[in-house]
Amino acid sequence: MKNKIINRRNFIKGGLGGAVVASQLKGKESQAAGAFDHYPDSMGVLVDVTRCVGCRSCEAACNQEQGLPEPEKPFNDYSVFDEVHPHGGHGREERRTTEYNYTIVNKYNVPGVDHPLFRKIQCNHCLEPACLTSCFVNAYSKTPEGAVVYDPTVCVGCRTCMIACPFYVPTFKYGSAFKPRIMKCVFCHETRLKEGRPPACVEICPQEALTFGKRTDLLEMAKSRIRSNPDKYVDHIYGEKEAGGTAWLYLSPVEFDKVGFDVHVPHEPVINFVRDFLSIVPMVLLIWPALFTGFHLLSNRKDAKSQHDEDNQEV
Amino acid sequence: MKLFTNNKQEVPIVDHCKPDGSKWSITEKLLLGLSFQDYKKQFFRNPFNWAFIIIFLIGTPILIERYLFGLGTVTHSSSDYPWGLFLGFGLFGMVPLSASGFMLGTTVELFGRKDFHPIERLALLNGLLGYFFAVLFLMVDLGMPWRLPYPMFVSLGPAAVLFLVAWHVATYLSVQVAEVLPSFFEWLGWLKGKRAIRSMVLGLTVSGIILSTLHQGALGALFTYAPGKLHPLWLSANFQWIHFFCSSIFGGLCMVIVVSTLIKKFMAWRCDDHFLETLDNLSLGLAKGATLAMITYIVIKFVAIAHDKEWAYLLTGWGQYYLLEITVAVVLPLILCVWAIRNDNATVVRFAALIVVLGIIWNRLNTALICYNWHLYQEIPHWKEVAITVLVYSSYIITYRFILYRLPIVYEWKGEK
Amino acid sequence: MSQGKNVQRTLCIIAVGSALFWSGLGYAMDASDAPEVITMDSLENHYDPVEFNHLEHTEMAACTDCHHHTLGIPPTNESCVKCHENSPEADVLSCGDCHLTDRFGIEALATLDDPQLYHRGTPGLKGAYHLNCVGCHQEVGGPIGCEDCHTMKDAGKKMFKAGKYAPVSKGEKGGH
Amino acid sequence: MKQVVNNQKGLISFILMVQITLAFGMMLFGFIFQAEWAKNFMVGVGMIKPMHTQVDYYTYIKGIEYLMCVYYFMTFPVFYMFLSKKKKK
Repeated sequence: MKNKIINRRNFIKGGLGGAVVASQLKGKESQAAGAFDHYPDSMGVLVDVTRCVGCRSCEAACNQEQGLPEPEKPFNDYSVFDEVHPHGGHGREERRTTEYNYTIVNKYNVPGVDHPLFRKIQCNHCLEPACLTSCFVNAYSKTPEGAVVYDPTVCVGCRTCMIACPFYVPTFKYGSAFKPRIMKCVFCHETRLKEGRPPACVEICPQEALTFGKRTDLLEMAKSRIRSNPDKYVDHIYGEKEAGGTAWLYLSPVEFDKVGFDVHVPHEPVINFVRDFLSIVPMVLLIWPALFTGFHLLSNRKDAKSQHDEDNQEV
Repeated sequence: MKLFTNNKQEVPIVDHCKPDGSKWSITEKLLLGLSFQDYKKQFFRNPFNWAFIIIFLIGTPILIERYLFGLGTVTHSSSDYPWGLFLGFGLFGMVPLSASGFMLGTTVELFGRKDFHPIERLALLNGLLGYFFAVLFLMVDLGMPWRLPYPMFVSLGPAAVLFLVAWHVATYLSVQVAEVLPSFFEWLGWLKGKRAIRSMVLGLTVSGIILSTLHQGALGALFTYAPGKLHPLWLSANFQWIHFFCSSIFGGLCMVIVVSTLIKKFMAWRCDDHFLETLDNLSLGLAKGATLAMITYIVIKFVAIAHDKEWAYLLTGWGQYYLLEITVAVVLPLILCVWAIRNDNATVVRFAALIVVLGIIWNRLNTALICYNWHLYQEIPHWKEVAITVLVYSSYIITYRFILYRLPIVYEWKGEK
Repeated sequence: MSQGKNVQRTLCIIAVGSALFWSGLGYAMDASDAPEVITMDSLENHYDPVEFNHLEHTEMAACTDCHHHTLGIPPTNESCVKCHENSPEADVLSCGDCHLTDRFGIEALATLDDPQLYHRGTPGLKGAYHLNCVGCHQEVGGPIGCEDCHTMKDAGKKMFKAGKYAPVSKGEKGGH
Repeated sequence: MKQVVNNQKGLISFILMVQITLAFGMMLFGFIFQAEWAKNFMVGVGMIKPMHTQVDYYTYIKGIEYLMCVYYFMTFPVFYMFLSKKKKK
């Protein structure tokens, strides 16, 4: 990719008119078609639900790596899987990511499967992040390494990102009056990913239920796992298309909704749903002034006429 | 208020000059020509004020609690339901009811329908206050309200719908302030300022239309971020913005009818004869406009269902709830309005307008709260959240009343204009 | 599994990954040639080393259950047979020779850039152990809890907030 | 008095119109003749730059669109005023 950029810049600097036009058109073509390359070398994680044994090591490692608050129970206390989590009479029963933990493992007893299945939840680091596109202060950014990171210094706390995230990932520090912020998994970007190292959860995972690598490699690996063990896996890679594709990918032995995945997440980026309105905006801004001034001139024809007769200088 | 209605000679100020020819001072104008003692007396005689006092006594400590200990202590907002009553009611509910400003501004200033002039200022004020208090609700809900100017000057995210909302609210609020200023300048006696605003009136009105279109629309478009979360019947990715815009048209018009009715009932002493005499006809006129928007709205709501091929949802419980909303909040008042307009019955129009106003709030609450996360669970707002909402809304009513008592909104200024 | 009871440490204890030891062997092996006990210490950051009783396991499982094709015994798995039907005994035998300790290190990930590479999904050493061991233990009813095999070190307890690091207060969980 | 003000307004709007025309003219000239500075300008304001994600692309195009809108917003009243003035016969 870097070569591409340099080439393009060289073209421009070279001052060859034809080359400029060509590169412009090329860029325009690919972008107009919506074919963005999504940082082809960006990293991801393949989560294999068949491998996870629910040891909660990832939760512990994440807590330590990110310096998150002390948990309610030790991470080797497995009673949390059977806890019901009512939020003062309301709220969902299943455990989810909160402002105290970026990642959570949940247990699912699926009928027909003789052992429980476990599913890890954290930010999926979308290729076209909905949180990013919904943020009116650009607090989010997608790094070339693949992480979706958040900048608390500009965040206003409007929580639209939480509305927009199709995976219900970002959480907000509701308990803080003066320093609230969004809390969500950042792929260990600052401490690890930037240097090419896997996030803490991947590194600690004993079962290698989490495989770290280039997203393109992971997709290939996932496909080959499905191909070589068709009885073991459902033929679907969750995250390949969901929400326009995510850096974190999942393989499951059972239908994904049985292990807590939202299978209704649209298979296109969230921005596609907002695009229609966004394209209307400049049209309204640019057409309305002349249109309504025109209406005014038309509907006040009589006034204008009499005024014209009196003195054509006054408007 | 009894003081005003009982003693006719103490009819409040409508002129710069007292009956004896000397000028009213600003303090006297603020106290409506009463002594401080008399003003206090009439204040405590009003039972509404006692209700407000109780609301403030309960609400203020809770509001302080919210700013000292965080949103978590007073709301049930959560990771699943980031937005609660403050935005669901305060922002999404109040803004469409404030579309009146641009509607009547357009009618009178742009299309030159001077016959709507008596109610124009009320509509403009209604718009201004609605938006202003929607922003206050936002300030209660924002995690870091002190960073409100960030999207404008510090870190810009122009692809976000909320970016548009922020800019449009900010600019439209300024436009509306400018639109209401002439009545303030009349009251103050600063005619130069009024003339300056009058010279810009066309520009202000056109900006008003642009900003309203986009702003009402943008509030709807905010929900297109949640295609998997909001029930499909309440969400149309393509038409959501126009649904919100269209419903705000009849919402705003009906809000003016409701407010003017309340003014006629409780504040008749403040209105001049012209306002009182024309009000019935004007209400019918406004309702006529509203019915056009309502019938359009019903059709485009169903076009949206056709567009997304969601007919099957109508057979579910959610579908029945949806049909109930449409029937009660739009179809019923539409029928009432049509009958009333044909029979010149302002009373029925007013009743229908009340249904519409409540219906708009119902629709926005449905969209923002009730049908949001429809496949998860239902959230019930914290009682403290309700208390703060009532508190802010009470401040809205009090401010509204305060201005109506004084500025020439529902009466003509008798002094020089 | 009562490992450590009748362990005789007469044979040298080999840390997994020491290819040196095995590289000189040029003859077919059987179970008796294998080490009795293997110490596994790749999780030494958080856990004490595990003494794996190799001898005991040779009585319970076939060699190929763990050493896929490295012993020269033809594989049975369909997809392996395609290439490895006639594969001779491998030069290397220990798990760590193929399964990398630093599976997700920059160098290891760079090897995936080679389009010729077939075994792209080879798990790392830790993954290979656990997938194999836990998988089998689940089937035969062996111990599967983490601390059934691993004793947590202080650092581990610190990370898991266990033992003396266990949370005292109930945390600062609000209603959300 | 009012006449003078109107004349001044007319002058200001005329100057503005000239400036805008000049600016557009310069741009057109630059683009048509593939001038080096036109390319530099386009690179400088980010009209030519690689994009990896649709969301970044939208942030970028929306930014430019809205700037154009704001610019037009400031121009339109001037244009309208300019249009509404007739030369005194």
